[in-house]
Amino acid sequence: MESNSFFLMRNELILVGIAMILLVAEIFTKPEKKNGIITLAAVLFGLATVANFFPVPEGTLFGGSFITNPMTVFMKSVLNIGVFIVFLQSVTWLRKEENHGKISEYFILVISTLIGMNFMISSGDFLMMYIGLELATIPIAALAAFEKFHEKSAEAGIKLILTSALSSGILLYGLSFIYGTTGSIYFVDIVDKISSNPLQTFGLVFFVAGMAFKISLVPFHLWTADVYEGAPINITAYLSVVSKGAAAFTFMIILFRVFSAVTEIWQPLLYTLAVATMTVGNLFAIRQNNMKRFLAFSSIAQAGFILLGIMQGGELGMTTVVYFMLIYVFTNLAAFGVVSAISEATGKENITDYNSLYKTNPKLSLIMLLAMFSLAGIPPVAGFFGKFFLFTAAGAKGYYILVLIAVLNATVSLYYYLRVVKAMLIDKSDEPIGTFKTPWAMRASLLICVAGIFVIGFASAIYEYISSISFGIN
Amino acid sequence: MNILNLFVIIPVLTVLGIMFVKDYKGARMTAAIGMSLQLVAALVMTLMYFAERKAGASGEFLFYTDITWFKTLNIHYTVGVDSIAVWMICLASIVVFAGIFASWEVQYLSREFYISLILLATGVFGFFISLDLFTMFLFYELAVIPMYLLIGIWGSGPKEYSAMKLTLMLMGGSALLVVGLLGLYFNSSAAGPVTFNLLELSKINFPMAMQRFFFPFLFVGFGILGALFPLHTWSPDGHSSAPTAVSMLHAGVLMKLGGYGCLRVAMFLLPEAANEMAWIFLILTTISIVYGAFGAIWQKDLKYINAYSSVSHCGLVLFALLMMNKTAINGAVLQMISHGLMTALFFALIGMIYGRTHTRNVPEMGGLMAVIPFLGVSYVIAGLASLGLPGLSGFIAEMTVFVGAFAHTDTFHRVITIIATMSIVITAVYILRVVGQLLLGPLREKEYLEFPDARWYERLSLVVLILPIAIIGIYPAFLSGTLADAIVPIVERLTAML
Amino acid sequence: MNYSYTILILLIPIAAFLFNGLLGMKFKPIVSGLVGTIGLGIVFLLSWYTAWQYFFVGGMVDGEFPKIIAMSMDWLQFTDKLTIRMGIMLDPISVMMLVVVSSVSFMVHIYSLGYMKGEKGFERFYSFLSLFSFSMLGLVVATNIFQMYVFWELVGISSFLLIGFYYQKPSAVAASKKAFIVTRFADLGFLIGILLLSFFTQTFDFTTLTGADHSIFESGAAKSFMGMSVFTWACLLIFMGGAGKSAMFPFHIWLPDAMEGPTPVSALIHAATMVVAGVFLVARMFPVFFFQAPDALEVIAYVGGFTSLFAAIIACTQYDIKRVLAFSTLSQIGYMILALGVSGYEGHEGVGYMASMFHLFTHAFFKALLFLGAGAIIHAVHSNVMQDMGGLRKYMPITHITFLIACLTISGVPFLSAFFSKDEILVAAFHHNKLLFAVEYLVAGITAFYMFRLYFSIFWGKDTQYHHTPHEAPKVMTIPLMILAIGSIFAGYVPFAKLITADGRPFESHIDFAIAIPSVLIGLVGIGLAMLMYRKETHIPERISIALGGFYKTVYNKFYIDEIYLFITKKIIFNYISRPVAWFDRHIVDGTMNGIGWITLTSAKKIKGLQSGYLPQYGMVFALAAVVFVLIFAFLVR
Amino acid sequence: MIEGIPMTHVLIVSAFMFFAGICGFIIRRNMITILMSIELILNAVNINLVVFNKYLYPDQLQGQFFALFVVGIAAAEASVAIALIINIYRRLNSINVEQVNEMKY
Repeated sequence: MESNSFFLMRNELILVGIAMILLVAEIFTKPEKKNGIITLAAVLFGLATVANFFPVPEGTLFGGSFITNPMTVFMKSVLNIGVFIVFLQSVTWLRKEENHGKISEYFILVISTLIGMNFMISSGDFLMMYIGLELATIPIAALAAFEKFHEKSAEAGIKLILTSALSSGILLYGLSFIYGTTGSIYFVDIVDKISSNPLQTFGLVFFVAGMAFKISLVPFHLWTADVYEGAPINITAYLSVVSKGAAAFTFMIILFRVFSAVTEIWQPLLYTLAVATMTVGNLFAIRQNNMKRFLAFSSIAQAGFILLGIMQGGELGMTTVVYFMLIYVFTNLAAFGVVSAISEATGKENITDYNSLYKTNPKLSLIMLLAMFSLAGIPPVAGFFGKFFLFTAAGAKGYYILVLIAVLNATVSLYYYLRVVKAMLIDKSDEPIGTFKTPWAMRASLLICVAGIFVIGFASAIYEYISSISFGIN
Repeated sequence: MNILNLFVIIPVLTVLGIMFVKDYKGARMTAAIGMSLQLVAALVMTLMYFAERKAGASGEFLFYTDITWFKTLNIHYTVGVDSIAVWMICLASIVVFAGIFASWEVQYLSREFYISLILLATGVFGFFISLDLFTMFLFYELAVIPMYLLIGIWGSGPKEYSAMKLTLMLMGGSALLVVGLLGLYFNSSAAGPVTFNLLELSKINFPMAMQRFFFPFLFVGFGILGALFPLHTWSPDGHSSAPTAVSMLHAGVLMKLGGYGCLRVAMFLLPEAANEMAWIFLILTTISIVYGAFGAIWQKDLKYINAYSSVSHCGLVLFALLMMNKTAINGAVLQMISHGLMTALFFALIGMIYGRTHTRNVPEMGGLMAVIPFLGVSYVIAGLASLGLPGLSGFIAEMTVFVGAFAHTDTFHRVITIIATMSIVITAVYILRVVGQLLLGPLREKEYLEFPDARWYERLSLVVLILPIAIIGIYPAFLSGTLADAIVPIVERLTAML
Repeated sequence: MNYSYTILILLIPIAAFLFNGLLGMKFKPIVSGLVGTIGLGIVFLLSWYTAWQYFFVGGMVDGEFPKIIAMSMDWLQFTDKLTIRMGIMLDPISVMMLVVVSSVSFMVHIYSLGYMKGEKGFERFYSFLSLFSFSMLGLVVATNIFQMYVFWELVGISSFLLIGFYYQKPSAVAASKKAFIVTRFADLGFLIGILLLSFFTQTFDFTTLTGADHSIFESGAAKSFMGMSVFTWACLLIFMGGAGKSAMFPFHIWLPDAMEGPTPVSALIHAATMVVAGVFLVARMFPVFFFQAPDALEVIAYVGGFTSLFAAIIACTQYDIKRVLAFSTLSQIGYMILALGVSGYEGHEGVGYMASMFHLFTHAFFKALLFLGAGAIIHAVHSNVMQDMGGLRKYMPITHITFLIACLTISGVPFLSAFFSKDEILVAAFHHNKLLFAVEYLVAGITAFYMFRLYFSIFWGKDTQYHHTPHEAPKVMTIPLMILAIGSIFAGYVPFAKLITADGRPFESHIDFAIAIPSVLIGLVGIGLAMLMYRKETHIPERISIALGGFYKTVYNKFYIDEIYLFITKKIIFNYISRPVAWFDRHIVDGTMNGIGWITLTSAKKIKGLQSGYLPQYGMVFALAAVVFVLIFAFLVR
Repeated sequence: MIEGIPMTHVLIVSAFMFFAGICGFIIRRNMITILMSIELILNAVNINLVVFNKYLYPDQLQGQFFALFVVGIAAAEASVAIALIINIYRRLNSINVEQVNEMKY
């Protein structure tokens, strides 16, 4: 195949390139100059993010194991944006003394996981998918244990690596049966051979379980809270937005592409998972006091909503899911940004520490307020649109009861999102968090997030674009 | 440029304006100016509307504008008003205007206060003007959420609890609504693009099974906001904890969203199911009418008394709607407006009295009439309006409702109507009880003598509310005569299949 | 004949009300007093002029007095057919009522200038008076039943305001509340009655309802509910409203307490005008009652008869002079109601109707006179309990004379006004129902007795020592007394049978001496007894009361009706309905809502074990879930 | 390939390995052992892939390649895991998984 067709994997190549550059830079910069790497990485990555918005021809590589189409490109852009924001938010944290030696590791690891995710998304066969998956998982374990002198961080790392290994084992076991029954690992070949015989169902369910682990759907979610709590905040943000998003996209694409023949099996399966995920996620989130853990469970609940879109199985479903993820990136990162800003400045991470935050840091708490409302799906912020369209997708399938359950869950979730609002605006505190100045990078990231939260909802053009490039089951 | 857009634009601009002022003086001034403009716009719009009607403008909704928003989902920004909406908008702008002045003294986080208040107003106005169910729902939720902050931050008593309860219950209501709306949306056309547009939906005859399934969702969903028994309990706590202006707005306007929605969406779009299930909800509303009134008798807290009487009066609104004839629905609309005005007046007065006595517990007060005659007299007027004294709006509304409700020939409707009429006596009981204990009788405390009577802004907000009450009461024709163009199509659709 | 000027009769008082209510406190009190009085003076003249025009200039059209709609405007349209109109209807009774109301009201206005002098809230008093006059006049000229209801309520509220005029006096507040709520409850019946009637006849207008064409009633005539025809129900319910305003048993309880109001108010509202609204209502609807609901008419007759006896008995035992008068009012209104109940329609059959109106007319004068006189006395003695009085005839001669005239009149002494009217009533009763006749005959005697009990113990009896000697009331108060005295002497010579009859056609009426003489005699007996017992200070009353023992006590406590009401309201409604409702709402309904929240939170606590933080358990859950799902979806679901 | 061994037997073996691995993960307390049982699972997978390939689709090699990749990745995984375990050991002086539950609920 001619060389310029590598252009199809533009984003991946660019990312690899950045990783390399950083590696080299790491070697040739003096220890006291390391902070420069942060800027370098941020700038390079920003460029990459922008670059990926340029259109790409459709096509496949490596005999169909790598697929590129506008949708995958857009999904990658969504992830890029998320990662870029995360980078901006992690500047202060990286400048700390204890991380000084590990700056470039951080970037390289994150970028390599991102590469893995990109491959997952554009994968055309299960092998590519699996490699991407692992590439997207293993470095994260290292990242989770990044602050290796903190017990919690270490614990998070070990929990993540072991459980993910287990999950990938189970997933593989399922895939082995898919292969055995269909005789191929290529999506295009498998799709015709899929029927609802027990062995394939077995494979399907194990596959779903493995992906559910990544998206952290109940009951495969147990690692989530611990890892989120233990890992450094920015890693948590990365996990909860980017890695979850990538997994969701892949999951959706494969369900649509490969298992389109057996919707009558995986739709009820997802139905069950969705109900369980939303309910359990909410019930756990209600009780949390640690902000990170709280957001972990809230993100679990959100994952449950995503399933509503996936289940629809058509263009509408994909559109709503991608749209929701896009909004979710901005919203959730806004929340995490505030948390990390406060945590960097004061080391406080509990909801009760936020009491009367509005007095001292009105701007931060307003951003938090917006994020919370957007997560809860309150107009006029974008979250409302995202959620409502997901419900629409489910409604299109006639799952009205599911929609009812979902919306009631949304009401419950409103309860704990409002708890945060209450803490910041209503509750009085004896020693409130003092007024502090957030560094420029954090401001920039938060600004982007707020802009996103406000704009995406009203700008129907975005939605229209997504729906124009999205595809459903045949 | 469609005048209706003003009702969204003005509040938004006001909010932006408030963001850039320094102190509470600037904030309240900005808010006052904005809402005065709003009031003017509302009156102008009303005049224009009836001018066009007189000029022979046909079509259910005037000032109709339709802008495509989400093309693939066929979601539009569609606005238009009929006479009900027009009057509702007038009501809303009057109450908001009065509310701003009633909360003139708010200084703690005043900018935030006015911003959330006006956001709430935005939601209300948007709800009344929009004809696309999606935007309608958007504005509906927009109206509900600021309540949490307003009650939670500036409220009194167990404010966090009440605010949370109110928000969650109303959101639970909107949960039902989502299901109902989606049901309408996806059943709106077997082939071709589905739609949220009220007008197009109102042309469709939905299959009976679908109606049976979705009508309860829609009716109860809106009914919660209309304080439908037994889902009314957010109302007493919410109102009693809310700051003055918020109780005014909420009882005066927001609760009307419920009735309006029930009429405009639930009943209008799903007529057969409405006819079929009316009896269930009629029983419920009858209960809330009498039950609310009895509940009010026992209360000691002024706001609780009023909250329960609101339950009773709003129950009457739904009750009248479900009677499904021209007169009754006419009465329902009148009742919405009249109750909106007088309950706002009540809450304004309660706030002002509370500001002086620092208690809302009736037995702890007495003889206030002697020291604050203006407030006292206004309170008596409000009370008389609410017990249906001729010459004030309440009488007009209630009589229309009863006459309309009585036009049903079967015993069931007769009996519940008579039960409902009982409420006017019970109302008299608790109103006079309060007036007697609170205002009349010997002066209870010495320090009452220092109380100042109503200040100018207080007088303004009271007069703004009293005037329409009196005008409607003295010359009702100008209001009740103009609703036909909105009600006739609804009634025709409701009675088409009978 | 153009009567459009009659609109002024309504406009002037309401204007006075608005002026005094909004601007009154800006001026000196006397200003508002004069505004009100002069306004009412004009109304007074207009009313008499109208009466003159109507009866003697306009006169009869083909043998009967026409119902003239002087003006009418649509006010509120319910349906195509049912519309409330605000208008003025002139027919014999409404014109007669115009005269009565405006005259008494005018007198009271003048009188109050003296009586209320220096009172706090003078202008408020006058604005309320004007409001009342407006509502009452509007009531009597109502063209349709709903307009009547509207003004009916307004009358009620102005009575409420006036009773509670001394709003810092708890007893006054309580009384006003009681009055309003009791009448309000009765009005509920009125309203439902209107709804019933209007639904079946599809009209509110009196002209249609009472017209000769009875076809409108056909739709409902067949229908019956619990054995009574719809219209019987409607009429009874409407009468319930009337009974409430006219304080018929069992709604009488508010009237005695209403005496907490200033005395002129009692004279105006609770003697002459408002309390006869019930009578007026029945008279107004008389054809409907007579043709559609004769059994309702029967009920009315008995209610009237019973009330008059009942009230008369209580009156004998009261010591508060205003209460005595109040009870006498009850019993006199009982007379009128009864007269209507026993009346026929055609020609001399309708004598009851005529008599009732006649008595209403005369009663207005002498009862107003009595109250105003009582007012003068209270003004002088600063007490309204008999025991504090006695021998006042020396101090206040004019009051004495006028009061005596009034007492004689009410006792039916020949050639004073009430003699004629009462005689007619007795005649009507006699021809209709002997039992009721006997009752009324007895009541005539009792009336004479308690009135003179009152008279003697005030003006004669013991010579009380007053710490400051009572003085005669000022001119402004005595002049109305005299005018009313003249009225109550000569009102009887108005030829009512020629003017105001059931079917609007005059008939010959003549004193029936067979009934008149005995009634006069029993009246004289009553007077004699009273003179015996109270002329000088004696111990007869005590002995009698002791002799009667329990009965006396019961009567003195007004047969404990109030207590029964109190029991019903306080105990039943408050404790056994309202309180449980409140409790239910807080604990059951609200409890459920909170319960849902509680369940959510506790379940959240319960399931926290799932997240044990213990790695193998995570793995187990993971694997088990996967396997279970496989089992379900590979083997169950298909 | 060995003659006479039906595919099902091999599959049963791999299934046993798989569930052994699962049980090991659940029962064992020593992290290294847990890691080993994961390896067990992965090897079960490998057997599956290879067997399927060999018995059913002898004319292609997808399964075997897949197996190779799995082996490789398993190695990477193991290395990272062990590094983390060592890290844990430094913190807690123990690699007993029961001690690693500071974060819960």
